[in-house]
Amino acid sequence: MEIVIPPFDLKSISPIIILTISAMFILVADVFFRKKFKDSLGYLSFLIVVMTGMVAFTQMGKPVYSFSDMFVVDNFSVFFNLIFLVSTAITILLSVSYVKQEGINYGEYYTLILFATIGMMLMAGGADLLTIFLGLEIMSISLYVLAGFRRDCVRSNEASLKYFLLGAFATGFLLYGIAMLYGATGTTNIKGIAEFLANNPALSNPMIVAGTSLLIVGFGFKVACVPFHKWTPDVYEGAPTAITAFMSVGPKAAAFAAFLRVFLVALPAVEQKWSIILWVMAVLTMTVGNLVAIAQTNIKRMLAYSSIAHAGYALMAIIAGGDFGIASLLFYMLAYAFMNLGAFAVVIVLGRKGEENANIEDYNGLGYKHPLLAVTMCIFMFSLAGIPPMAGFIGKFYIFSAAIKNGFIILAIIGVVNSVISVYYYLRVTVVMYMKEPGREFAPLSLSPFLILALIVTVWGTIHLGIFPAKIIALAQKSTLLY
Amino acid sequence: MILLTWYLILSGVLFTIGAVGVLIRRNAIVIFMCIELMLNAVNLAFVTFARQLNSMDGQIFVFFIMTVAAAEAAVGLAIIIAIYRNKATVNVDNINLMKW
Amino acid sequence: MSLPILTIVTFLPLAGAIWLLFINGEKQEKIKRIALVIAIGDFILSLPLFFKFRLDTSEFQFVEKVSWIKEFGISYYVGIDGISLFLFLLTSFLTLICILASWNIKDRIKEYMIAMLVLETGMLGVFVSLDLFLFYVFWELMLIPMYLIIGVWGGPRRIYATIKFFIYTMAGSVLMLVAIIVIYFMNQKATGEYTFDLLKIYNLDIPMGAQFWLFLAFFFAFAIKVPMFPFHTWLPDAHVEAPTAGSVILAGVLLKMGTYGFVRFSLPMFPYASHQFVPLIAWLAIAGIIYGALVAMVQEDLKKLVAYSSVSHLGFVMLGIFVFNIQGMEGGILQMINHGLSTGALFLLVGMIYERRHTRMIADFGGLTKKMPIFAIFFMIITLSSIGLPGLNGFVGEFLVLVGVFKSNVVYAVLAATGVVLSACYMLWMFQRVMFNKLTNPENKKLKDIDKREWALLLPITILVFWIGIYPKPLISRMDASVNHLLNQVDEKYKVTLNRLKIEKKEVEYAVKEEKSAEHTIEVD
Amino acid sequence: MPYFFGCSYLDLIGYVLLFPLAGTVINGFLGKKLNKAIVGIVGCTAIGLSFIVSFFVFIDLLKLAPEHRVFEKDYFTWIGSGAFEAIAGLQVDPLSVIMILVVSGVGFLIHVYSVGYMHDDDGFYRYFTYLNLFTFSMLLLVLANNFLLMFIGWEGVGLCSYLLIGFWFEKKSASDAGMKAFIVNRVGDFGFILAIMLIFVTFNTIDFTDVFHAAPEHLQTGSFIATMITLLLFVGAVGKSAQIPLYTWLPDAMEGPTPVSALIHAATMVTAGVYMVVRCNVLYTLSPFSLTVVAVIGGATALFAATIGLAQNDIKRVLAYSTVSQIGYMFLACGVGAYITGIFHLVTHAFFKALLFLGSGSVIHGLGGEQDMRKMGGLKKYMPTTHTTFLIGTLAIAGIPPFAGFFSKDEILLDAFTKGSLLLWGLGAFAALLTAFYMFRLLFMTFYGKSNMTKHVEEHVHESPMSILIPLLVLALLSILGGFIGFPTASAINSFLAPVIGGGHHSMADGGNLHHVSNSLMFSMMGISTGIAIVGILLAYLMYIKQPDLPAKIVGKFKLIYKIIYNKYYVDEIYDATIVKPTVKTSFILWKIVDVKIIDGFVNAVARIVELKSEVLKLFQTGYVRNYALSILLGGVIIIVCSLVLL
Repeated sequence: MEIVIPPFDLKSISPIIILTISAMFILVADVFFRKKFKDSLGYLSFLIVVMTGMVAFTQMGKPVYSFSDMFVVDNFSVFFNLIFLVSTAITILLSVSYVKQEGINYGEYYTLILFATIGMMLMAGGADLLTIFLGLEIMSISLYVLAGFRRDCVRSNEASLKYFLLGAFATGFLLYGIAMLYGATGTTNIKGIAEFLANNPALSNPMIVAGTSLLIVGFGFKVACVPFHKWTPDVYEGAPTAITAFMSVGPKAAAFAAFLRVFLVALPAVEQKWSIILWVMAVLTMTVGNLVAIAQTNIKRMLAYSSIAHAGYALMAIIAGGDFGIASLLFYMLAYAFMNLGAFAVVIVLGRKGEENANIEDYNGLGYKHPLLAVTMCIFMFSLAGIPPMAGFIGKFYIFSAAIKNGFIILAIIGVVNSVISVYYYLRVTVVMYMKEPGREFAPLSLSPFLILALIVTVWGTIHLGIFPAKIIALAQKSTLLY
Repeated sequence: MILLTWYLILSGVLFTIGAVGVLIRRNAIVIFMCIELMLNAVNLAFVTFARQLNSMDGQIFVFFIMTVAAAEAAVGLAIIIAIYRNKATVNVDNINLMKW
Repeated sequence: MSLPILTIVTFLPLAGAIWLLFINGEKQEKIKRIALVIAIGDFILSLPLFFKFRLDTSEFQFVEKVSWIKEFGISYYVGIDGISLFLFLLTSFLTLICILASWNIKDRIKEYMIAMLVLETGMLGVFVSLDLFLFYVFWELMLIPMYLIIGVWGGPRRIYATIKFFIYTMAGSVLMLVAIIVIYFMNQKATGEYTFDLLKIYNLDIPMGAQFWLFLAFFFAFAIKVPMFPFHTWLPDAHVEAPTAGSVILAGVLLKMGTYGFVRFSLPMFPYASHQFVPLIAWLAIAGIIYGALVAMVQEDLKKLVAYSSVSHLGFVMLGIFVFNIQGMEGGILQMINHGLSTGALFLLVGMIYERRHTRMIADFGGLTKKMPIFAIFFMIITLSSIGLPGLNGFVGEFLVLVGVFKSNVVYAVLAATGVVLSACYMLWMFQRVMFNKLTNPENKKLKDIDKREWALLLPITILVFWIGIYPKPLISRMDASVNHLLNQVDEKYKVTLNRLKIEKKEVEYAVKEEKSAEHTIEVD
Repeated sequence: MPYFFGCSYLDLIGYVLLFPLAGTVINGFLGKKLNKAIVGIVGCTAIGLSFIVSFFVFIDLLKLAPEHRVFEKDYFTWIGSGAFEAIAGLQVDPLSVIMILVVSGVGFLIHVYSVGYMHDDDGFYRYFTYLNLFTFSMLLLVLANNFLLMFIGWEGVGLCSYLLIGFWFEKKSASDAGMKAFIVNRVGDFGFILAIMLIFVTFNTIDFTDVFHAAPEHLQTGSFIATMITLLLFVGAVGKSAQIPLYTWLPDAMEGPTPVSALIHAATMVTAGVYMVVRCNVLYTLSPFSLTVVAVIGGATALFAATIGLAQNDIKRVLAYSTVSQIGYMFLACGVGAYITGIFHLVTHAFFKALLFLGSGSVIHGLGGEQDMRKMGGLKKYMPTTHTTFLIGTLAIAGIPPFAGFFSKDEILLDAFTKGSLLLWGLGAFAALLTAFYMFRLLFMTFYGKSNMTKHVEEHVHESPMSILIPLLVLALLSILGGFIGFPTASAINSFLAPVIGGGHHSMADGGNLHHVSNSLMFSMMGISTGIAIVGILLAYLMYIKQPDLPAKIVGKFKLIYKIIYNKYYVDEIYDATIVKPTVKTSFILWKIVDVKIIDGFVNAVARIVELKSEVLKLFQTGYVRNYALSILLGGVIIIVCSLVLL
């Protein structure tokens, strides 16, 4: 007998390959670069990401399976890849000057970011629980390290420790869930599971139900929804700001990608159970996130809670499901990437070595010291609050529409009420910037051309998606077919 | 012949022990060990299922899990060392600068 | 209509704002001039709408339609009819006045003017948009500059006031958003077309139960904006803290959005629910009329007094709108404009003495007429117009509303008419305490009478006050077609629903009879 | 016959309004710059011209056949909304012509008088602006051809009276009085406006002619609608014409300059109510009940005000109360259906009351602003002309033949007796007695007896200048002759006004209202009323000339009654305690408690609750890894349990 090597098509994973190779190259190159040239690593990785983005974009079109149905390239994953790459690129832009200023200017930094990105792409494209698990781990492990990258800073250490322990803990649940599904269905392949459940009783099978619940725990942890959200504020606060920005966008999106694929493709049979659970979780997540954010004084922490709240909105999309739901999630994630990264960019611009100036009071009177920066911050805040004509509004509108279309009107109402609550703390930032007198002198801004570029890109994205979203929406609607 | 169910029960017990351990121990390393225990419980489950369904997927999965666990161990220990450097403790209850 | 006049008028201020962004904030004079020029230009450009407006059709005029977000069937769809025309003009007019009125603002003039112009775009947009989504966008957009104007250039408690204003309004409008989306999908189910096009949605026949909830959602959004008793408490705070121009815009235009919303959206989309809600709304409106007047009477702060008087006046408007007859409706619309003019002018006047004395407490004044005779004359005229003296604008609207109400329900009319007496009480009492009696307070001895700029502010308004009071025909005649059409539309749809109700009832009875007969037969054999 | 550019003078009716308006505008805008002489001339000519025009209009109207004496001229549609239409149009008919003649005529005299009287006031131009504006509004009121336009004039005169009462706005009492006048009038207008709406809803028009044509077909006599309309209209009349219960503003209105009191608060504005009732006589005739109400209110007011007049010491206030009481007479007349008599009395009253006020003004002027009669006396020798004219006026109002007041008042009493009831007649007669008494009391206290003036005043007291005296003389003349337009009975005024009564289409219904009264009764009536008057005069003579200490004695006897009367039955105080104060108190409660505490309190409470929740919830974020792990585990367990068991 001869061994049949299943066909595998490298083209389908070309972005991943590019990233992997270049990541390793940077890792090596780092050794040979002298300290003052380290920036070039940043530039390099930025270029790589952009390039990868182009390659990834070309993959739009009909779906391609490879590696014996372990990995799939469909518009859905491609769209998500673009989100990841956008957020990675912007993160790199934010980092270049930031790492210098924080004195953590090592090559691994970029390598790890790139690896994390690879992980995300695997998650988005994973057609098999195994692939998804791998991607998730690759991403997480890089993030554990990145969170603690400011080695000399206790908070940074604490952040990474907490993230690590809890992350691993949650992974345990995820895996146990996978195991149960495997046990019940005999396969870890998403389509396989779907087919099996289509032909066999699903709801009556406790193992499947329990497995599903455990998956919810695993993914719920990654997307930070209540009650698995508690790591978020601490980690976001402790981690280097650039990484916080990254974590709040890329990994969250990746987790959602996997979450959505697994639940809508593999487990539709169990929907009537998980949709109720997710319904409750979404409500809790939105409400807790928004409520607690009000009481925050540290802007990073506040944004952490706001990201929890946004996870809640995004969950609505999964619950709603259907083309509308999926497309809305895609759009929302992109919009969220722009506005959230932008907000963090402003935080970084105001930050100093040692003192991060991350207390909201530190923004008093910013509007008159640095009008342009303040305007930018306002744009992001209003966008996050979901006020037209910003991207955030269209995103929220899209998700609520999805929820309503599929009959979750109560959920939508809770959602909008929540966004009113959220207005309160987003406004507070604008209030202190414009309506309070400067408490103390502002140190000169640490504006590098890269940061400026980052700000421009994010502002452009936020406004453009707000005013001319048509193209992106069209793209998102083209990317709703899951395989 | 021992029923496969027993293996499953065992893995469940292991998992629980691990989880409880995470909750009750204070030493970061021990907590991490407990997590490893949980992962191994998962492995056991996978193997059992693989056996039951006599398919390879489960066992392959186990390999991956072990690898990942190793990687995690490396990173985790590094992190714990880093924190020990700064705080001279690995007691997670003393590590709560950031709260609320 | 080849020239996209509405778009130009609507977005010219925005363009001006962007222009201002790039001008050095030090050059205050220049900035002010530019802003003024923009406002004047905008107003002049908006005048053709009035003269070119066709009286013979109820169709929307100067319509422009461009697909905006095709995927959702959202289009940039604007146009005006006799209902929005005057609010549109009023907005461009008052913004011009406000920019002139803000001439003495010293700090952050640049940001101020930018906010003003953006605000204008937002407000104009609300009145012209014929696409629910577009409408909502403008509706929310206009919150931001207003929020800044109150919060940055306002009085001591400005932050509290502005946040209250923002969140209160927002809280109302998000429910409306949900309602809009629901309607959107209902329409899609009915026609298979995804669209926010208002005119298409007008034809949608919404089941009664749904109408109830949808109406309620819209009601909160609009009632808070109006503001109707008891949703009014944000208004006094906002008015007291806002800078003069802010108050003028707030009273002159923003409040009208609520009432306008009722006319443009609630009535034609939910005729049945509207009729069902008449008692509630009428009583709230009447409560507002009387309550607002009484509370205004005992205010010690001029701005608060005017604020509460607004609550009272808008009660009239609401009443007029919800009696579903032409006098009431036209009176209501006219009253929106009148209130915009007279209350706006009142805030201007209060602002003028505030600039001179830095107090708004009635007790600090008295006998000003001696020092500022011209001011006194204007103040008197505006006061009289706001208490609805025949021959001035206030009367025409108020009377038409009352006639309309009287036709549909005498009790409402009688109660509302008491507002006429009360308004005289609080306004004249205030006037006496401020302008008459001996000039005792030494502070007031050195007051200067109004200067040229202030003349320029008050004269146009006064002229309009007389014009509308003596010859309102040009306004009313432009409303006729649209209002008639609106009322018929509402009426027909209402009848349709009623008929359906009857039919259903019949069917039920029929079914019951069937059962009965069936039982009977059973008994038989 | 003289024609003006070939068109009949009736077409020029607009000018009657135009001239005063022009005067207002000129004085209003330029008055500050112009010097007083010009301002005065402008003011007077404006009214003078409009009087001349009115006169020619009157002539032209006479040329027409009695039943065709209605001329309407529409200018433009003022308000038109759906079926509702209010035309800006004027209507000339006997009634309005008489009114405009009186208004512009008396108005002109008073303008002339004012030039002298107000000469030293620095608000001179302001004064004439207001006065012209008033004349305009008053003329509009009487010329309007529909209810709403009439309402403009109605409120316009109210506004002017507000402005003129508060003319010396630095005096708190003055501005208070002005405000009181306006607000009380508003209460009346409240009724009026409702009436207009009811009329519109009933007849679907508010045009006089149409309404009065339609009324008899539409409504049968005594129908509820008719009663409602007329009563509501009457509420308006009561407010404007200061009848019970809304009369309190008129005495206070005396705070204004005396010529104003003469023109607005005696001759013209306050009689607008009577004019309106007569104008709507068709409607009133349809509702006997309302007529009774009108009559009773009128009679009661006549007596009530007269009693108050007994004990007042302020010369103008006495006249004010007499005005209230005289208007009472007019309503009494209307109430018994003798509309023409009402108008007749309105006219004569305009003459002699204007005369009296102007006379008192001359006195006050001479005494340098003194109004208290107790500080006067013996002025006869100082200001003879004033005295003579004043005497004539007093005789006229007291109803001594052949002065104007006699005829009209006598006719009213007669009608009250024949068409009304003995009670009404009694009211009127007794009021007449009192009138005669207190008017002569006034006369004696002012011009006769020994002087109670302070030395200082006594030195400066002087006869008034010509510009003041001439109007006095003219009015005196009118007060003497004015009565003869109503005498002998079935007289000029009756036949002239007849078409107006009963909408004109069943003419002469009321016209020769005295034919069926036997002459004997008529003359005996005359005798009685004259007798009553003389008794009153003698009483006054007895008490204030013969034994000046008598009044004190009487007062001593009836302390309580005197106190009550002296304090005008405490009506003001009662209103204040029952209406004004409670309203203000409630408003305060509404503001401080309902608005701030309850409604706003609720709003803020919501916000506070949210913040509180947030403070509490954030405490769950303990910072201990193990708690976090616990929450994950619990979350997981709960989910599993739920999904397995509950769902």
